[in-house]
Amino acid sequence: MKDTLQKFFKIDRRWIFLLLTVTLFVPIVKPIGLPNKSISQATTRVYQNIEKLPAGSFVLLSLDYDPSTRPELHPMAMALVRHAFAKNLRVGVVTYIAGSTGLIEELFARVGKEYNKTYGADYVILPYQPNILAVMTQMASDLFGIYTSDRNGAPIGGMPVLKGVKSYKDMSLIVCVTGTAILDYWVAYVGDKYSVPVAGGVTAISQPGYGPYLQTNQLKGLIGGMKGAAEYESLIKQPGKGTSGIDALNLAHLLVLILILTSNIILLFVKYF
Amino acid sequence: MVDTSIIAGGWLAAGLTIFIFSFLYRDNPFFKIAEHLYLGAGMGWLFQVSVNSVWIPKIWEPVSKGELLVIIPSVMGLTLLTQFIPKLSWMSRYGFTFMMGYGSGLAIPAGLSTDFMSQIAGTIKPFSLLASLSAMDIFNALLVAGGAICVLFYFFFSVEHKGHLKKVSNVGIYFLMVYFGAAFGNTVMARFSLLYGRFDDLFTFSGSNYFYATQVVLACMVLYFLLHGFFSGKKEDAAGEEAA
Amino acid sequence: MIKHKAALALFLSLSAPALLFAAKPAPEVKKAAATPAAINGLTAVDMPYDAGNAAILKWPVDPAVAADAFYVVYASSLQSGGWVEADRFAAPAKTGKDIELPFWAWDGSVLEHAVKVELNNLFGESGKDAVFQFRVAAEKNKQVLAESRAVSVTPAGNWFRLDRLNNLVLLIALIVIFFWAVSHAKRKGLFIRRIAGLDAIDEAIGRATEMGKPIFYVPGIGSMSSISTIASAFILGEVSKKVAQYDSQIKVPHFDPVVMTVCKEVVKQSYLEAGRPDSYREDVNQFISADQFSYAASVDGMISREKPAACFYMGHFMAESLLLAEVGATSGAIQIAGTDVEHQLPFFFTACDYTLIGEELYAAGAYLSKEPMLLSALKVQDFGKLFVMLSVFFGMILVALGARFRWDSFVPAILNLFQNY
Amino acid sequence: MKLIKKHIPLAIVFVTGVLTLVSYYVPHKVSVDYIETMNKWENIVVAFAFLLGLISLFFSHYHKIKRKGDGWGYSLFVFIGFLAMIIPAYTSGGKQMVEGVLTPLGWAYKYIYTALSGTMFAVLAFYIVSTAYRSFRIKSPQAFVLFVAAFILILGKVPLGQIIWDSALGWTGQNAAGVIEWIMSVPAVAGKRGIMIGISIGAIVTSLKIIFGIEKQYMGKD
Repeated sequence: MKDTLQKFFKIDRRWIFLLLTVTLFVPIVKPIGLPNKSISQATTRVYQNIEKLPAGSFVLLSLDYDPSTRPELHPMAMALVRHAFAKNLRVGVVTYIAGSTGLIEELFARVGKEYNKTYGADYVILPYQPNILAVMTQMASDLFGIYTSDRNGAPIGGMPVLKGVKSYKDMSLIVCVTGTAILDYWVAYVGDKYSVPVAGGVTAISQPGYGPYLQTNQLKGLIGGMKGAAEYESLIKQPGKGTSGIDALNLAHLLVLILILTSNIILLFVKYF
Repeated sequence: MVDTSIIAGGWLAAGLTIFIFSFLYRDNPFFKIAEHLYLGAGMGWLFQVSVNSVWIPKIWEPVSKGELLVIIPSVMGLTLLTQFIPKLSWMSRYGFTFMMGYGSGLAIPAGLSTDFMSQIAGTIKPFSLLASLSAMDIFNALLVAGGAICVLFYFFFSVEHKGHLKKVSNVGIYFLMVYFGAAFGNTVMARFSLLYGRFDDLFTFSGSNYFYATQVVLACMVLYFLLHGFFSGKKEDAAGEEAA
Repeated sequence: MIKHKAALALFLSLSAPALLFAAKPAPEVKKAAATPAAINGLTAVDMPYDAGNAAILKWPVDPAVAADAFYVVYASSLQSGGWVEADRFAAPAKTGKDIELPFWAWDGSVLEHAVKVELNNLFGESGKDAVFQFRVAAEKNKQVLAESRAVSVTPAGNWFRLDRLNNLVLLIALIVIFFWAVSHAKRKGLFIRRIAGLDAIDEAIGRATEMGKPIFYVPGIGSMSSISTIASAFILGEVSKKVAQYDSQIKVPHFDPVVMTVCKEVVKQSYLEAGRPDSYREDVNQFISADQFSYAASVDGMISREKPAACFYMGHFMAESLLLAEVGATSGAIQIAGTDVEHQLPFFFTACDYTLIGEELYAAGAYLSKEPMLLSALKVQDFGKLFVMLSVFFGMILVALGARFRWDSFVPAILNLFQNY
Repeated sequence: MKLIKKHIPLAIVFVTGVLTLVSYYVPHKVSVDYIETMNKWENIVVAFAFLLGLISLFFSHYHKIKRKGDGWGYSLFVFIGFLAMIIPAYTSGGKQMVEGVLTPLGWAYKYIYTALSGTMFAVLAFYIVSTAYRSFRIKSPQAFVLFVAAFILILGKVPLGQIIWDSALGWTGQNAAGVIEWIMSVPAVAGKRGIMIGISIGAIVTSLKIIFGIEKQYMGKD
């Protein structure tokens, strides 16, 4: 008996790999359809901050993530843009990560079409800038001082989307979606300094670190990880990759727990019987 | 609708993804190819970023405009490369010491302010709002402060941890464990999200508009392993697993 | 937070009469618009502790100005004309208390308005002796209620950030203690308590000798400039000394060529000190790969093939911690890990028999080598921790007492001490 | 010779270190200009430091190919991968997308680099699962606490887990999301703070040692 259990313990780990593949791949092909139940307060706060803006307000999105965090952050960004477009807000996009430009193009090519939005009138994508702090400080006085053209070199001066938008004073909200420390910069160098509301979207790994900012309201809300993306999608009632992602993760999470429990129960058994 | 470059891209991406996953079964030439490609492509990507965002705008353009000051750091940078010539490798110290000096000078005040004073301030600040706190809030604030003190004491090396002091440092360990547990749980979610992202892409590439790229590549891999197993016999197979 | 609240409360009470005033009949307002009243006592001074591109305007709080009125600040870089709107805020806002400076550097009062104007945002970079003009107006419903005369100031760059004095004092204290500890350590030695994990190291080496199997010492993927790698090199010295004494075998796979050259010296020296230079072989230290995943995969392969009796993972580790420790655990080795990368510690802790957490790794290096420099660094670290523990403990009590008994200027003063500016 | 080889480098570390340190406390324009120049310089030196890694990678694989060492064929793919990024980058002038159409660089990035780097890290998910089964041992009370915290976090983050929580522990009146929020904002913060402060003082002291030239192992031996 003991020996059989021991053997079970030393199982070829490729069986475990296979098990994970199945539990994660099957729900992608055939979603379980468990609704995302809880919605955290932090995510709701982001939603409310956008919801309360009047149509035509200008929102600045700082989308700073690259493909390595795409599964978590892309759905968030997409949900945010959808929400902004549905509310007829004007959207400006900046980025400080070289790898994110392709993802931004992809996002707006898709969502822009869904909502019939015109580039230049409803949204604008500004080019990548490497020096974060210099740009952030400059935008406090005059954003045209650093951004003269969009990412394709077209002049942004006459674009209707930027009409009457010159500095942070003319922006209603800044949302930064990132897996890096750039959100900290927005909070410390822009939000606190020029009193613009700043909200964020971050990966599950960095989420715990922002608790203090949320508590002090330096952050007006936070979307965390794929769970946060799913929550936001259910808030705007447009299930997307976040919702299907969290659905697919259901079984995999359970698998981890079952495996930890099994191995420890076997261990107890081997030890005491 | 879907043009050729996208289909070709889909096939390439599906292939490379499956090649790397195939390592989970066992080491094989396809994984090795993908791994070496990754090494080269990663370096290539970084190289083009540094050419386009540093060398051209920060060195080439200023120099051609006559701003010659940037030559100093460029020379210091070049000295780093003497590492490859043992006789001259001492020259690389000029570059290294500059980087270390700059980094240390920056790290000291920043560390003092963000990781040191702000953390003290963050721990005691809740108590200044005592009047508006609920009993639970006060309990939490005390727990954070007490926990942090115990953890710090666990790392205190100047006194022997005996008797009551031992108890304090033991309490510290438990706070550390809760933090580790939380970090573990979050990492599980983050890694699974990544894996989900890759699987989701594979699922996309398995569609008819990509001419079933995923299925075809996967079938080829399985066929390869079957043939390989058949020709090289069972023995090697068992040895291969643990190396994976 | 509390000071904002206090300021707000004060203002609400101050502006209450003003509200009544504002409800007066319309002709009054019209009259005011025709000949705006004066705002007296406006002064402009250079903003202290900055690079010389901001000014501070001060004028007394006037309870007669309605709470729903606005103050508008105008600035100009010319002798006359060229006015630009620099700021606009609700009349009760922005008093001396709202300027974010600590008590030792700024004496803010709720009885006067204080507005910081960033001149480079308005006029770009200015010359050395540029003079700026300011005036302030109170407005309500686009009608000017009151206006000040223009004042001027030449902003200047300052040489010391007095607001960062707390940071500087702490730094100086650290440096003084460091040099005291260095001299003390050289003369008398310093006491460091024994670290629990170190017994496990001896035990692991002993076991490896009995079993006649090798020991793996993995120094991680850090470069020679990270503290964890430095500490790891010292621990390697002690481990290899014991290995040489017991005549056991050790293998050190490397990620970084510089770390490898340092470790070669360290191991050679240890064999020499143990009196067995003859048993030292060059292939103890091997270079594996400078790529994270290839390194992890190769080391995994070595571990599962050679089934070592003990594995040490000491230094800087990222994602490979999981890959290494899992294979080591399944191959049945005693595993001892140590790293200062917080988010990798859970994996080491679950899969290894003993884990040196964060600073314990530094301390282990110091304890084993008895190197005065390492010992004194550890002393400074202890001093820092002691400082934090005491500050938190007493700060907590004082702030709580202050909040309970409403010592209104005492609580912000304590919080100021630990604030960054 | 000792002067050029040793003393001047140590002087460089001391001077740049102290000046950079002091600039934090000096707000004057001189110090702002200094630190801006240093930022630029550092950026440039680091770009060369990257070359160090690149060249050593090329060297080792070049030698492997030249010697026809074990698996030298694979080494060719390092160069192929490098060229697969560099050539499109050159032809596209560093742009990834022009007027909504992927440039060759954008294509290479999306289908080669993303696929490879994303998958490399996704593989870790498998190892987490196998670690969970094969080496997550509750062998001490501490490990048990770690286990409980991890368990709650893994369970409570997904809807299915929340359903299980509600049916098993619903009677306590606490929901999973609330408990997770409490763990994250109270005990985990205490743990993190303690470990973070300790490590950061360690870093500060090491930086001091580097500036004062006491710690100089990074320079290699004479």
